[in-house]
Amino acid sequence: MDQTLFQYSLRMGDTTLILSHRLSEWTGHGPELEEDLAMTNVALDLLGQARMWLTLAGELEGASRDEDQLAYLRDAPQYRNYLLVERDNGHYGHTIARQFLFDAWHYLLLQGLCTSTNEHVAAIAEKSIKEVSYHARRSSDILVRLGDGTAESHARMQDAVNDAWRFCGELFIDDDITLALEGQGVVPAHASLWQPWLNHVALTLAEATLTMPDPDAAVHPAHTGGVYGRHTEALGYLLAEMQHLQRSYPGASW
Amino acid sequence: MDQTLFQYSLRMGDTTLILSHRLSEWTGHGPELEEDLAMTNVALDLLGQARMWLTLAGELEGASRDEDQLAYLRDAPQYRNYLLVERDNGHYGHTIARQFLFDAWHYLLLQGLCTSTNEHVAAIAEKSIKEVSYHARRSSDILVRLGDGTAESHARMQDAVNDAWRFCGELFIDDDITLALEGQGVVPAHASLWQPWLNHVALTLAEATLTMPDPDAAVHPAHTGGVYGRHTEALGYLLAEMQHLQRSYPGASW
Amino acid sequence: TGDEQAFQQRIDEGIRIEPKDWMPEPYRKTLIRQISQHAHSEIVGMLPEGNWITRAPTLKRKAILLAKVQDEAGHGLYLYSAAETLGVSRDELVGDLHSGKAKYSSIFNYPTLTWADIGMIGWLVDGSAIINQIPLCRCSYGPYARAMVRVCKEESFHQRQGYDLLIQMCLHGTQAQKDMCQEALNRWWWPALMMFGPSDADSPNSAQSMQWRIKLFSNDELRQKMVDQTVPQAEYLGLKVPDPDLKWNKDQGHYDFGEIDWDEFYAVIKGNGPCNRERLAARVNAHKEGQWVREAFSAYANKHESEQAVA
Amino acid sequence: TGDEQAFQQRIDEGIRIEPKDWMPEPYRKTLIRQISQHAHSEIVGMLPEGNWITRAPTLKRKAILLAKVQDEAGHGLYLYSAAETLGVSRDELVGDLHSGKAKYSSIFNYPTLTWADIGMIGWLVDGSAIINQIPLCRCSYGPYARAMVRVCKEESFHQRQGYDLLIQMCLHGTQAQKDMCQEALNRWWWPALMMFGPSDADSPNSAQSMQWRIKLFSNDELRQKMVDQTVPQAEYLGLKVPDPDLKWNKDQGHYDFGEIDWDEFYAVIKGNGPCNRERLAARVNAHKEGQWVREAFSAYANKHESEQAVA
Repeated sequence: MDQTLFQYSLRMGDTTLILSHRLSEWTGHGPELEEDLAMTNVALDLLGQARMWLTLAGELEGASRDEDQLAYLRDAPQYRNYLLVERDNGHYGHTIARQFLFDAWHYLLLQGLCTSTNEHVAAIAEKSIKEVSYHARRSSDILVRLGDGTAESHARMQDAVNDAWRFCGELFIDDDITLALEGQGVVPAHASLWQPWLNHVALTLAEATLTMPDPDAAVHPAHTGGVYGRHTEALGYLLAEMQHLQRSYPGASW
Repeated sequence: MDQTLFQYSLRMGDTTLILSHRLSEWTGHGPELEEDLAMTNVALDLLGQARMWLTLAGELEGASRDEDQLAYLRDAPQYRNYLLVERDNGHYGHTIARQFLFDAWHYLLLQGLCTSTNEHVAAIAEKSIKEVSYHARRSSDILVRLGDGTAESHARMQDAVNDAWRFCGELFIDDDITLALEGQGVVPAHASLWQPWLNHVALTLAEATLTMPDPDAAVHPAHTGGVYGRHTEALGYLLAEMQHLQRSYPGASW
Repeated sequence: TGDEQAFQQRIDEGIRIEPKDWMPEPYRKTLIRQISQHAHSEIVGMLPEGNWITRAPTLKRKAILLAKVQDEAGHGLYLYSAAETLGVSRDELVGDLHSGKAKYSSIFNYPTLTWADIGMIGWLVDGSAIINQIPLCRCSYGPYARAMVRVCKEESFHQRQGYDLLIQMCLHGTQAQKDMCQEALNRWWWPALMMFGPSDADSPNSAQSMQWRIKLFSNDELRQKMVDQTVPQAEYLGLKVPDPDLKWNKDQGHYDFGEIDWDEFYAVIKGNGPCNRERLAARVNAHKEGQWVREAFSAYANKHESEQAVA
Repeated sequence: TGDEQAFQQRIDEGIRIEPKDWMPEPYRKTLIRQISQHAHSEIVGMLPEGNWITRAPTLKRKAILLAKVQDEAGHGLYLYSAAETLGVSRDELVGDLHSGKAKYSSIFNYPTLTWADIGMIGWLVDGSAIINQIPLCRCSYGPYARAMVRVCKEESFHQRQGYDLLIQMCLHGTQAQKDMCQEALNRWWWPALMMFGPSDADSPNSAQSMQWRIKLFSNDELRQKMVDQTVPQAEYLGLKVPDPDLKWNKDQGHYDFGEIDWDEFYAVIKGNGPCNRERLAARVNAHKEGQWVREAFSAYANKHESEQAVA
C-alpha cells in the first residue's frame, strides 16, 4: 500500500501546493484589502496542507526525500497535481470560479478522508477540513456576490465558470491508485463525490444567477492527465519561478 | 587587461542577451506578422552578438567557462547588463521606445569599437554594426510612425519614451573598466557618445512629434548599477525562466 | 462548359494555372480554403514552439528555435500572399481565423510540455508536413506550387534540426533526457499520424481535389509513407513507438500500424483539443493588443501620402 | 483658547485622547497624515516582500513570508481604521496614496533583488520600524496607541524571523549565501538609517508633535538607538556594516557613524527612488483591476438590502 498511498499523497500535496502558489500571486494585488488578506489566508492554509501531504509522501516513499526535495526538485512531468489548479489566475473572477469549483470538491473529498482507515490520512484530513470548510463558504459567498452583482460582474463570472468547467471532470476520475486505496478504506472513490458536488454547484450557481454548464462537458480526455504528469503549458513556468533558488544553489540550506 | 576586457565583454554579452530575450518574448504575439518577423530578426541578431561576446569573455577569463555556462549558470547579482534592457516589455510602444534609445547608443558604441586596438573586439563590432545599423533604422522608423500616427499612439509613445528615459544615463557612465580600456584604445569613452546620441535622439523625437525629456533626468543614481550586478526586480524572473532547464538537469548536454 | 473543359485539359497536361487565368469558382474557393488553412497553421504553429524560446537550454538551440519560428512567420506571409492572388485579402482570412470560421492544423492544439517536444515537432510534425507538402510543389496552381517549393526547402532543414536535437538527447543524453524524449514521443506519435486527415473512406472531397491536382496522393498513402519513414528513425534513437500493433509487414513492404483514435481527431477539430482555446485566444489577443499600432501605421501613411500629394 | 489649554493639560497628564474628545484641528490633521502614512507604508510594504513569495527557497520560509505579508495587510487595516476615527474615509486616504498626494515610507522604494533582502527587511526595516513605533504605544491618541501595541508585537516577531533567516544563511550557509547577505546589507544599511527621517535640525514640525505626544523621541535619538542595537547583531552574523566611519565611542557609550547621503534621501522622497513608479503603479493597477469586483460587491449589497427591506 505504501507506494500507492505515496502516489496519492503526492497528488494531494502537489495539488494544494500549486493552488497555494497561484493564490499567493494575488498577495499585494487583490481588488481590496480584505480580499487580499482572505486570499493570502487560503494560500497559507493550502500551503500548510501541502506540507503535511508531502511530508507523508516522503515518509511513505522511503527514499529520504523531505517536503522541500519533493516540492523543489521535481520537474513538471513528475508533478501530480490536477490540472485545474495550475491554470493562470486570469482576472479575479477566474480565480474565484476556480476556487469555488475546487473547494466544493476538496471539502467533499476531505469528508471522506476523515474516516480513512489510515490514521495519517485521517489526521491530515481532520486538520484540513476545518480550514477548507471556511474556504468553501468564502468562495461560494464571493461567487454569489459577483454572479449576482453588476451586469459586468455577472458576465465575467459566467465566462470564468465556463472556462474552468472542462478541467473539473478530472477531479472525479478513479484509477488504479484511487480504486486500490478505496478498496482498503483509505480514500473514497472519487466518482462518488460527483453527484454531491454537482448538486452543491448547481444550487450555488443558481443563487449566483449563473447558468451551470453541461455536466457532460466537465469531463474531456484532453483535459486530464495531471496526476500522471501530463500538464498544461502553464506549469513549467510556475515551477521555473518557484524552484529557481533551490536549483541555483544546490545543496544550500535556507 | 584580460580581466578588464573580460568584465567589459560580459557587460556587452549580458546586455545583448537580455535584450534578445525580451524581444523574443514577442515572437508569435506581435501586432502584425511583419512586425513579428522583424522583431524576431532583431532578437536573433542580438543573440548572435551575445554569443560572440560571451565566448570572448569566457576565453579572457581563462576559467574554461563557455557561452552557456556564462549565460545559464550565473544568478542575477552576477549579471552585468545595463538596466534599460531588462525591463518588462510593456506594450509594443514601450518595447519600441526602449529599442530606439538602445539602438542609437549601440550603434555609436559599435562605431567606436570597430576601431578598437583589440582585434577580437574590432571583429565583433564590425560584424555587429551591420546588423545594428538596420536595427537603428528600423526602430527610428517605427518610433516616427507611431509618434506621428494617431492621438492614441502619440500619447502612448510619449509615455513610453518618458518611462524609459531614466534608464538611459547609465549607458554613458564611465568607470575604472571603461576608462582603463579607453586608455588602451580598446573602447571609446562612453561619455563621448552622449552628445551624438542626444543629437540623434532629439532629431528623431522631433520628427516623431514627441517631446524630448529633460536630458539631466536621464541620469539618476537610483537607476544605475546593472554593470555591478545591482539590477531591477525584473531580472530575477527572467533568469529563473531562462535558466530552468540548465539548472534542473545539471551537467546534461543539449 | 467549354471553359471548364479547357481548364481541366490544361491541368491534365500539367500546365500551371496562374492568377489571371480563368478558373472555376469551386477550384478558387477550395484553393483559398486550403492555402489559408495552411497559412493559419504556420502562424498558430509559432505558438507551441514559441513557448520554449525563452527556456531553450543552450544559446545555440535558442538561436535555431528562434530562426525556425521566424521561418514559420515567413511561410505564413508567402502563403497569405499566394491566397491573395485568388482575390481575398489577408484581413478577411485572418478575420476568419479569429472568428473560428477557418481551421488550422489540429496538431498545434497539443501542448509543448518539455524541451523534447521541440524535437518532436521538428522530427514528426515537420516531417509529416513535408510528406504532405512535397507533392504540392507540383500542384496545379502556380503561386501555391512556388510557395511550396520554398516552404519545403526550409521545412526539411527544420526537420533535420529537430532530429538532431533528439539525437543529442537520446544518444548522448542522460537517462532523464531519454525518458523525456520517450514521454514526448508517447504524446506526439498519434497526433502526428492524424495530421494526414481522415481515412480515404471518410474523405469525400478528395476525388475532386485530385482531379484538380491540388491534392496528389490520398491521406492514407501519405500516412503510410510517414510511418515507413519514421519507424526506423525512432529505432535509431532508441525510442519505442507507442503502438502495440506496429510491425513490419514483409509481404507488403510496409509497416502495419494500429487504429487511430478518430474520436480524438474529431474532438480536436471541433475545438476540444488540449489547447484550442489558448491558441485562438493568443492570436486574437495579439491582434487586439496590436490594433493601435496598425491604426497608427495607416494614419501615418495617410498623413504623409497627402503631404506628398500637396508638395 | 481654553479648549486648547485643557487639551494640552490632559496630554501632559498622560490622559489618552479618544475620538469623541475635542481636539485642535492641527492635531487631528497631523495625526491623520501620520497614521495614514503609516497605513500606506504597510500596504506598499507588502510589495517588495511579496516579490519573493513565489520564489521562497523552502516551504517553511514561504509560509513564514506569506504570514508576514498577511500581517502587514492586517496592520494596514487597523491603521486605516484608527485614521477613520478622526473623520476621514479609507477611500479618501487610498485616493491620496494613488494620486501621489500622500506619502509612504521611502524604504519600500528600494528593490528586493535576492532572498537575502527578505532577511534584511525583517532585521533592519522591521527593526527600525519597531524602534520608531514602540514609543507610539504610549502616544496621546488612544486608537493609534492601541493599534501600535498590536503592530509592535507582530513586528518584533517578524524581526526575529528575519534575523533567523540571516543566521541560517550567514552562520550555516555556503559562501555564496554569505556573499548574498553581505551584498544585501550593503544596499539596505543606509536606507534603513534614513527611515528615521531627517536630522533633528531639519525636522521643523517635530517640536509641536512632541508637545502633542504623537512623537516621543527625536529622529536622531532613535537612529542612534538603531545603530547601537544593530551593529553587534551584524558582527554576530559576520557581516561588515558598509560605513568606514563606524566605530565605538567609549566616552559616549555609542557608535559613531558616517554622514547619511541626504541627497539620496530627498531624491527618493521626491519620487526618484529605484522603485517609486513601480510601487505606485502596482497599487494603482490593483485598485483599477479590482474596480469591477468592488462595484459588484456594493451592487449585490444594495440589491439584497432592498429585498430585505421589502420583505
